[in-house]
Amino acid sequence: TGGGGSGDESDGGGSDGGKSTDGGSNGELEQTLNIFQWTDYWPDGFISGFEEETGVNVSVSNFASNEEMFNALKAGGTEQYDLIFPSDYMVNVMVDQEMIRPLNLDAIPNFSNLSGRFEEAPYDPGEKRYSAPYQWGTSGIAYNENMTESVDTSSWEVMWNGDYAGQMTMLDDMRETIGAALKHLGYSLNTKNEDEIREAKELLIQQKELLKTYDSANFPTNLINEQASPVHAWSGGAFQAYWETWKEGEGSPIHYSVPKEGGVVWVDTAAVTKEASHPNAAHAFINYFLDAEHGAEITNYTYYGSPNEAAKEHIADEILENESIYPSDETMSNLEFIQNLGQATTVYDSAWQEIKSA
Amino acid sequence: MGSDTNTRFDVTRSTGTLFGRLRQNRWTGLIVNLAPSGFWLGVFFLAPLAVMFFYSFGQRGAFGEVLLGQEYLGLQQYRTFFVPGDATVPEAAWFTVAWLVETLVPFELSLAAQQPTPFVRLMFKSIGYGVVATLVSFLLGYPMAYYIGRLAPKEYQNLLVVLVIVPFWASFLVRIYAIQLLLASNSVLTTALGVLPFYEAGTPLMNSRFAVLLGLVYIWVPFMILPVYSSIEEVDFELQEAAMDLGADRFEAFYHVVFPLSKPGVAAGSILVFIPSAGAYVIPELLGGTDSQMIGNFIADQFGQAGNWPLGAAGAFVLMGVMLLSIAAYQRSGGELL
Amino acid sequence: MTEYDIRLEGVTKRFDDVTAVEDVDLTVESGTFLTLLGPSGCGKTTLLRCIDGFETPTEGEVYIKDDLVTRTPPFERDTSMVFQSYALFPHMTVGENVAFGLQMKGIPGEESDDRGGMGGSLKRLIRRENSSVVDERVADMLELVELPDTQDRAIDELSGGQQQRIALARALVTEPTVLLLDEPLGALDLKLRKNMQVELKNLQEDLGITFVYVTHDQEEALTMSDEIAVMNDGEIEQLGTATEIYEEPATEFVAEFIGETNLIRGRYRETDDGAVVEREGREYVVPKTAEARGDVAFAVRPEKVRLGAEADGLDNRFEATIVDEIYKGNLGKFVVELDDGQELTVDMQIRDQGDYHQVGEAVPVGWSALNSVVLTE
Amino acid sequence: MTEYDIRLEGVTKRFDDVTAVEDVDLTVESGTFLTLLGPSGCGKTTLLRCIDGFETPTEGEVYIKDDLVTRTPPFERDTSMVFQSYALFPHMTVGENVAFGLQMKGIPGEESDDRGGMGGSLKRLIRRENSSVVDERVADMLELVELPDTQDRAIDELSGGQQQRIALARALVTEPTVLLLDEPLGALDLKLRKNMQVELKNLQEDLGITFVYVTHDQEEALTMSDEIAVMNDGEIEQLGTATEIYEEPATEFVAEFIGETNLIRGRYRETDDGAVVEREGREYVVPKTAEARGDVAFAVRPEKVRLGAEADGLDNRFEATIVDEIYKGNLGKFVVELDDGQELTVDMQIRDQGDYHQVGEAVPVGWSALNSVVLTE
Amino acid sequence: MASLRRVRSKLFERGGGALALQTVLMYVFLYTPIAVLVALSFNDSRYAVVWQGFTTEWYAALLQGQTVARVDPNAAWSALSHSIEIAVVAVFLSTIFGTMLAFALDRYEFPGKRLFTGVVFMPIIIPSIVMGISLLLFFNIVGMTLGISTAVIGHVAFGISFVAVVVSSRLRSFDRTLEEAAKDLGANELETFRYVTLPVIKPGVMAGALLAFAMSFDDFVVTFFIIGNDNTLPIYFFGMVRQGISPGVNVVATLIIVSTMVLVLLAQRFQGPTW
Ligand SMILES: Nc1ncnc2c1ncn2[C@@H]1O[C@H](COP(=O)(O)OP(=O)(O)OP(=O)(O)O)[C@@H](O)[C@H]1O
Ligand SMILES: Nc1ncnc2c1ncn2[C@@H]1O[C@H](COP(=O)(O)OP(=O)(O)OP(=O)(O)O)[C@@H](O)[C@H]1O
Ligand SMILES: NCCCCNCCCN
Ligand SMILES: [Mg+2]
Ligand SMILES: [Mg+2]
Repeated sequence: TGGGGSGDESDGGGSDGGKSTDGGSNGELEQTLNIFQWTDYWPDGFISGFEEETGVNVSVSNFASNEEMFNALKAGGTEQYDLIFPSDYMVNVMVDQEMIRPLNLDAIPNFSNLSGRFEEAPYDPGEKRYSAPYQWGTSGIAYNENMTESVDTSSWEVMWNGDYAGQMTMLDDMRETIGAALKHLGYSLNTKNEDEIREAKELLIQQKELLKTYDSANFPTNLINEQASPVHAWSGGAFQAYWETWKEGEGSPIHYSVPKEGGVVWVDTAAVTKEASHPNAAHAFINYFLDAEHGAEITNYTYYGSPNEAAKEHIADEILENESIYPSDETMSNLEFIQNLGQATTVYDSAWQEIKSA
Repeated sequence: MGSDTNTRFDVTRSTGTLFGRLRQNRWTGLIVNLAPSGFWLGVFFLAPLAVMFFYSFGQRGAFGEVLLGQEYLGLQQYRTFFVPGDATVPEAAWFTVAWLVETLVPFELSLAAQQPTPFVRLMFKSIGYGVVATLVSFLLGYPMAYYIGRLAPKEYQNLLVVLVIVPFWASFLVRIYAIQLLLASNSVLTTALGVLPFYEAGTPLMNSRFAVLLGLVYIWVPFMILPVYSSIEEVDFELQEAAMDLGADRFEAFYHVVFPLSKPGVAAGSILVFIPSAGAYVIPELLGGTDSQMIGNFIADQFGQAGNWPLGAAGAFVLMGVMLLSIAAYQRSGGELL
Repeated sequence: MTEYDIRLEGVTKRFDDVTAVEDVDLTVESGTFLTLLGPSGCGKTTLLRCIDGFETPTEGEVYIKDDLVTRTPPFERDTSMVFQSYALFPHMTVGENVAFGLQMKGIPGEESDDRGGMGGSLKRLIRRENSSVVDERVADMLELVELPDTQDRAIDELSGGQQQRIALARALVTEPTVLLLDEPLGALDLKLRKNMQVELKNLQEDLGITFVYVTHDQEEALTMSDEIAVMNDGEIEQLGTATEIYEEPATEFVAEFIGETNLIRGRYRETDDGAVVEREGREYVVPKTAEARGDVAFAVRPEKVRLGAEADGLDNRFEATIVDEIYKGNLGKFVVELDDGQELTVDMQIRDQGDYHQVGEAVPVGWSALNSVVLTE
Repeated sequence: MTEYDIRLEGVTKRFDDVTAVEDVDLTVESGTFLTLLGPSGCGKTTLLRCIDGFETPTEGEVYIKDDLVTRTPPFERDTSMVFQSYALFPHMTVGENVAFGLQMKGIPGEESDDRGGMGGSLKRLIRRENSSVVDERVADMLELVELPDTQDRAIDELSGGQQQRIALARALVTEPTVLLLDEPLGALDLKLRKNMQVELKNLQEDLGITFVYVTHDQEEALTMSDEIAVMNDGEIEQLGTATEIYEEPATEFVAEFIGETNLIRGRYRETDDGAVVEREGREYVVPKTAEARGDVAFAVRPEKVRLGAEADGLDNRFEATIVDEIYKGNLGKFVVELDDGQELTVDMQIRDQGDYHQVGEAVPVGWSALNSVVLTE
Repeated sequence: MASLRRVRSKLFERGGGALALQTVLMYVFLYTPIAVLVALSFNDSRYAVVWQGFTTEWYAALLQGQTVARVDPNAAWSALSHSIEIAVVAVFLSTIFGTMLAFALDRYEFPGKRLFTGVVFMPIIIPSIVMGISLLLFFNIVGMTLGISTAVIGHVAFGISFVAVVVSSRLRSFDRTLEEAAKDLGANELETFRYVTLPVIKPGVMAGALLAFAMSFDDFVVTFFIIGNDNTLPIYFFGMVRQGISPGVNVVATLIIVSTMVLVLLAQRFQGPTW
């Protein structure tokens, strides 16, 4: 299975270490490193590989949405964590809010492994780089045909289909889910038009009674266990479920695609917090995952796209060839990045609040 | 002070020394004993509540900043909480009352033009959860407590009580997780329940109001059983006999004597179940679906994803108000705290 | 037609390994004040509970009036119980406590003939209508126990003695055929207890109801009862009036349990003009007793023994020395040693100031044979 | 040098609004068994606590032997207390309970002269070394209270009476100058109580220690005490021996509180050969009493009144009728009504079987003036 | 005709059987989820809640320190050690402070006592979420870094209340004459406390401490808001549960539940009732 396979590779990664750290920096590595990461975003044993190689003691906490991460930092101070993994628009927000610091690219020699597309980043323009791309992917709809025959995922409409009442989930993520509704309505998911947002809100409130729950951490398991389908999903999560249930000759009952109206494309990145107390270890970690083999190891586990050009040779072919993971340019043109909307965020906030409370 | 240095350290004959006089002062013991807890509760309990209270008058910036300047302070969060859109306060009150009546009467009724805010509805929903969880716990717990306290063979009584307590000591989250396992589709339970005519085997019960209620009852029912048990056990058996002697049959003796006398236990149990149920956060988070979030989740959300601290603080104070009211009701009904 | 209120026939009650009551036959005539007297654990409460219906006898039958009630539940028996702990309902007012029985049984006299024959709710309806009747009866009852106008008081506002009265009122209001009282004064202090004894006795006489009264206090039994059943080990050892029990105890147990007594053991022997008990060469004159033979004991009460000049001329008269004395104000309690070492207790009422004996004093003692009893069991 | 163990000088104790003890002067000679007797709330416990040091008198001084101890804390006084509730330490064995006082005070006799002068830890060290001495003393003490070899028993394994003895042992082991006992037998049942009364009295006589004993049971007081202080409302009404208190009560309160009594009120008038009290035209002969004048009451005890022929020739003799009787086995209690309506209670010991009177019987009553007391207060 | 009531009474008497059955069902209700959890921890399936066969594979793997389906035993251990660390310190402080507090409330009358008593109760009765969040705001405003120490502070704040309530009830039934007896026998104030008062109320203090320990060890909500990036067992577990059912979680949950239940049963055995 996918999980097991990647675990083996991580041991390999650990054994030929050394090279990724000596690109070192102006500073000594600190003893410890506090990471704030999305749930389930690297293979079992990935951390121990880094720990063994560098002797740094890593502790990891998880979050399930950008907003959760952002507010946890706001509440507890950015010194709680050294290394965090905001998505695209959140990088922008956090730069604005002066919560993260520019990267010292000298300390990240593997930065050059990134493919050209990711060396530049619209959400992180400016002279200084604040973020190193980690994984990228899309948001769409996944289903398990064992649970719900064949589902027409060509339109977001399906998520409002009463036939699937009680078994659908939407991501527990403000921008993603309001975004999906906006897309369904034919609007931009970065709209600042309050009427459009209100319309989306109403649509989502209507949808609530059809949903099992809002969930962005559990949906892969739910797909596998046939507890939920169809679900609003991130590509990688869907494909984890896909490979988990894949059987020789039969294939997998899991399907994923992005509806024609379009969806989200996103990049999750790594950034070092403003008040990080272990910045050197944080940089070392970025360098570690940007290593070609380590990068591949991650993608082989998460089934999300890797921004790491050099990693490609180590990534399983079925991933590289999967159109849903590495979409065609045509599909890509339908997709939008979520953007930092500045003050307009509050409109989304209160809409989301009403949706959740309704 | 200590004019007689020889006796200064003689604790037992110390009337004249400073220490002695301190020791003799009737307030010294009080102050010494009270100081640490007083300090701790003052600084780490009351002060935080005060801070939160203060925050509840603030405003939120676009990215979750809390704006507490003079120009921002006001009742706007409470207004957001209680008053929908551009309605006036009396209107909001009317909407709330009307909505409550509409929801509570069994037939269709339409009284007010508008609904109260989602937050108000959420709050009442949470109270509803609390009330139902309390009722169910009572219905399930009372007969059991009665059995343990009055009917079970004396030598097993203690064991039976311990068996009620033991799960309480086992991790709360773990037990909620265990409930998740049970309620998942195709679990042991959902499969077994297929024998029921109206239920299709394997249909998940998770992420529903039912799941939340089950979780609440599962976790808190021991808090109903134990106080009821101890108050039933205290009822003098002779009272039941006296009632029967006076012509009450067994049922009447229970209804007129044993039950009224176990009421203090029922009241204590109810408050112990109601408060954590209505204020729940983890259980709806882990067992609930989109329709079964509670005020606790709302509050937590304001400090998590939603990042609206002032609104969260206001919500927390509203919830606290509900709790204090229910405790006042409890005390009014003769319950005692200490 | 019935002359008795209670009849027990061969009642035995066994719990697992204990026999609490053994083969008791007892007939209680209407209007009698019967006391069950005996040491702790002798089965008094169990016997009472057999009458009230809380226990079903293992063997034997219980009749109340002419009805066989052995298996009738307590709430259908025409008996009322007053509990030692009073068992007043703490959540009800005084008035509610007293009214309880009326409400449960229906108001006697009003609907006594269709007792139980009416549907519950209908009955309740009638009860409500009759609530003024109930109120009146409750008020009368409170008057009777000398606590008028206490209807609205809470139980815990009452003193022990007052609670006792309310318990009595509650039991009496249903006009039971028999009132059963299980050590009803046990929790009261001495003074109050004495007062309540008198009141209870008077009440019983006024009402003319049969009382079955349990106590282990012999003084109480002597003071109050028409008849006393002395129980021991589940059995009734003697049944009789206070005087019979005190003056003519049937067994050693009764003699020792009721009042104080001097027991002297020896060989019984009839003589020309009567009988004597011989002990260590000395002969004590005793009344001639049909069943007595061989080794017996005879009893003489401390107050029947005379000291000093008063002993002269009595058929038992001996030289003795005072070996101990206790001054009790109204009487002196003396322990005297006869010249053969036999010790006797003598109670001497101090009828004149200064009329007393000192330890060491030599003083003759004596008693009339008629004042002693030969015990054959 | 001292003849007294305790001396109270004008001790008054006020709590907020109540005066619990008022201006009490009292000297207790060494080796005396003194009983404080009085109704509930009269201040007995408070007075005892002033002696033991748990209360500091509002006014007045307390001396023990020759030391002024008014403000000395209890743990430095040479008194020991036996509590009504026993106050045995439930977490200690019997042995540990009894040893406690030794361990706290240091072993008397061993280090009595440097009491308090030694540092705490050093003191404790010595205690440990002397543990065999302690053990021995504890064993002796348990022997004394007739519970040998119970050292390792848990307190709750003991019956009430046994606990009482342990409490006594614990208090006595430190060899206090004075033993204070606050209703020590109050929680025991009647029989046990009587036995313990005797034992306590004997123990006190054997040890020769001063006992200050609190009770509200007059019989107990009469039986045990060398001296009785009758208290009322915080004051000592009378101090005297049992006989003095019973036969010569100083006040109405004392007369009524101790024993039963008949009180008759009237005008006191001296006559040629003595004195009389005049009431409704009738003259009762009473002893001539120096302080008496005007309206007085005189008391005559029920057992001092004679019925029937015995009344003949007494200086007070009247025609009367029996209006009530209570049979008590050893005595009959009669209520008689004199021809002028005055009621008297008469206790007649039943010295011969059948010697009794029935209600309604006309029977003369009489008593000797010497057996009555004129009360001037 | 009297039979109606007699039948009802008989029924009610027989009802004992029904109550016994209901009681049994309640125990089934209380223990079934736990039993299912334990059973599934031996389920030979990476995901399903459906029984696939018996295996001890997950135990073996986890006990060897391997990560099983996102469940990293090392992280669990560190969370456990944090939990214990916090609970031990919090219980130590709250037991001392809470006991002193109980004394003050039992022995003294002072102005505002009722109000103060109310405050003592508040941490027990206000919803955890309110307490957690207010502490978060407070730490935030005074600039304290969230971590183990802030968690301890919070736990002491509610621990004090639990201890005080339990010890108070013990003190209420404490017979003050025991103290007088001790003083009478020559013990000064300190000795009286040391040798008599404390030992007698010790069961209450122990029960309070135990309760405070359980509350601290099991607390999720308050801790969640004030511990920053450190994990306690409940928080770690919450993270696991949020990611769905998995054998790793089953095993960890089983270990937690079985070990606490065994500990509690042992404690019951040796110490008497712990509630
Ligand atoms: N329910 C019962 N189960 C077993 N044994 C019992 C029961 N009730 C009474 N006994 C036993 O029966 C015997 C008689 O008890 P009972 O209560 O009738 O005595 P009693 O004369 O009322 O004593 P007391 O004066 O102490 O009240 C005792 O040995 C008692 O232990
Ligand atoms: N600590 C106190 N505070 C206020 N009043 C008190 C206190 N102790 C005693 N009193 C009052 O002082 C009076 C005498 O009380 P005390 O306990 O000495 O009586 P007592 O003779 O021992 O009574 P009893 O026989 O009931 O024990 C009573 O009115 C009592 O209420
Ligand atoms: N399991 C980790 C999933 C991470 C997905 N990140 C998506 C960010 C979308 N805005
Ligand atoms: Mg009995
Ligand atoms: Mg007293």
